[in-house]
Amino acid sequence: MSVRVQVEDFDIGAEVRALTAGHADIGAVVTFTGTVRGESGGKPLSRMTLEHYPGMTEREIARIEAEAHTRWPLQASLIIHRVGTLRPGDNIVLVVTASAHRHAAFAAAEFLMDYLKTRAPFWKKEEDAGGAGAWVDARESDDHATRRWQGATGKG
Amino acid sequence: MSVRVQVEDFDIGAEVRALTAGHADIGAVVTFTGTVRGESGGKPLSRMTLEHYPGMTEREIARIEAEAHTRWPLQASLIIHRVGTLRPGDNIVLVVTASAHRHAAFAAAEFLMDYLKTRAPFWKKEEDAGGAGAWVDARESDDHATRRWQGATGKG
Amino acid sequence: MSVKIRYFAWVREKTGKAEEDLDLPAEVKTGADLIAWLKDRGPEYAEAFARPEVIRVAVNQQHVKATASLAGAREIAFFPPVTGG
Amino acid sequence: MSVKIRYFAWVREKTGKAEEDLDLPAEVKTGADLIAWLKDRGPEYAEAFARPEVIRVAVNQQHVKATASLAGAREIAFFPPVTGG
Repeated sequence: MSVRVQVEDFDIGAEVRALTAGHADIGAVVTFTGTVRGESGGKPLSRMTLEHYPGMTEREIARIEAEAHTRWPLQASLIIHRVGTLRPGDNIVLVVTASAHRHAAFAAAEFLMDYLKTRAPFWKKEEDAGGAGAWVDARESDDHATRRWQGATGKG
Repeated sequence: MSVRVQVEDFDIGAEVRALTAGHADIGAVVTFTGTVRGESGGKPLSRMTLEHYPGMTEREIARIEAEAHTRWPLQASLIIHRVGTLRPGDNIVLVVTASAHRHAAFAAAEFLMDYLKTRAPFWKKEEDAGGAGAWVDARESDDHATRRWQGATGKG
Repeated sequence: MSVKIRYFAWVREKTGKAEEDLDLPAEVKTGADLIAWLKDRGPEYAEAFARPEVIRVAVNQQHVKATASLAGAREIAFFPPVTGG
Repeated sequence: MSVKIRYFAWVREKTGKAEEDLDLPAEVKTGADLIAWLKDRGPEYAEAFARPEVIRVAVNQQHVKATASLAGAREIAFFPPVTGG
């Protein structure tokens, strides 16, 4: 299990290789990469800034990651979340889950992303071409996505 | 949309970069990598050989990929399946799906994997340490996984 | 008319060949008919097709049921259930 | 007793500060009490906490309800709903 909050970009291939090296018991690796889209609410986006709560963010993500390991049989997992100023096309977040079987790896990655969207203390401020900035509102649909895991039966 | 059946290994990071380059409308990229496990049915595995049906395999995968694009709003997708002799830890298959939103990317990747397991003409022969080889039987659970997509409502 | 017959995985191993061109008699109208006809060609075919219920059929590189017509077939393939991914 | 109060995102921008150490009066027992008390400290606080129902509270770096007790709090944070990923 590993959690990193960092300004630097990441390389998916290198992260997966490092995470799975030496494991002969992994059959399935799922990665999710969130990237900055070039528009927001129909308007062009020039850049965004991600703020976090140092200390709490890492702890909150580690808690969620540990919960994923109790729900699904995972051999390894990794969560990287970038902070600072990002531009369209840039990577924001990487989630990697590795399991013997694909359904566990898929379910755990989706679970982690749903929770990252709704529980981990990150805030996005978007800037349009004119430099006007606006904080992103939380999405109702993300809260719904997270709630579907509450009461879920565990092993998937 | 892209389909490759090849002997060579692949690099997840490089494939994702090539697939998403120049797209400002992608917000979510999901990859699935299937790898060779070091044991099969409780016995150590020394290597496996993947056979395919040249022509039909590529066509069948392309058909499944096109169906994924009709079910979910995908900006891009890629499927690479290796053939030939592979050893524990080696990559077997890569599925990449890219969408504006994460649920579509997750659902499409899982759909593609379920179909690759049950419809694409590949056959695995496993060899144990003594060199004894056995063809892998189809798994009932994989057929179940595929059937759940039949009659699914489309946009996920 | 000559048709290309292809075998994969353990069907290929048991028949001892990857493909062959065969002239099919008129009474062979379906995949199941073809399997029954092939089984008479020799012990290696009889063994390869000993359990026809597990054999999958593709005609012109498309999955079909064993009961589907072979009319228009240029290439017919027999193989076990697939195990990719 | 002095407690560290931290503000994030637009709460930070509106209060004009990322954090401060404050001595809380005894009648401030919950996050909601603290919000009400902060609103009296000046117009920038009044604006930051104009809609207390959208403000999230963390005590000692754990999410809590606004009605939860602040007993034992060394660090209290106020922020909007999170928007990560």
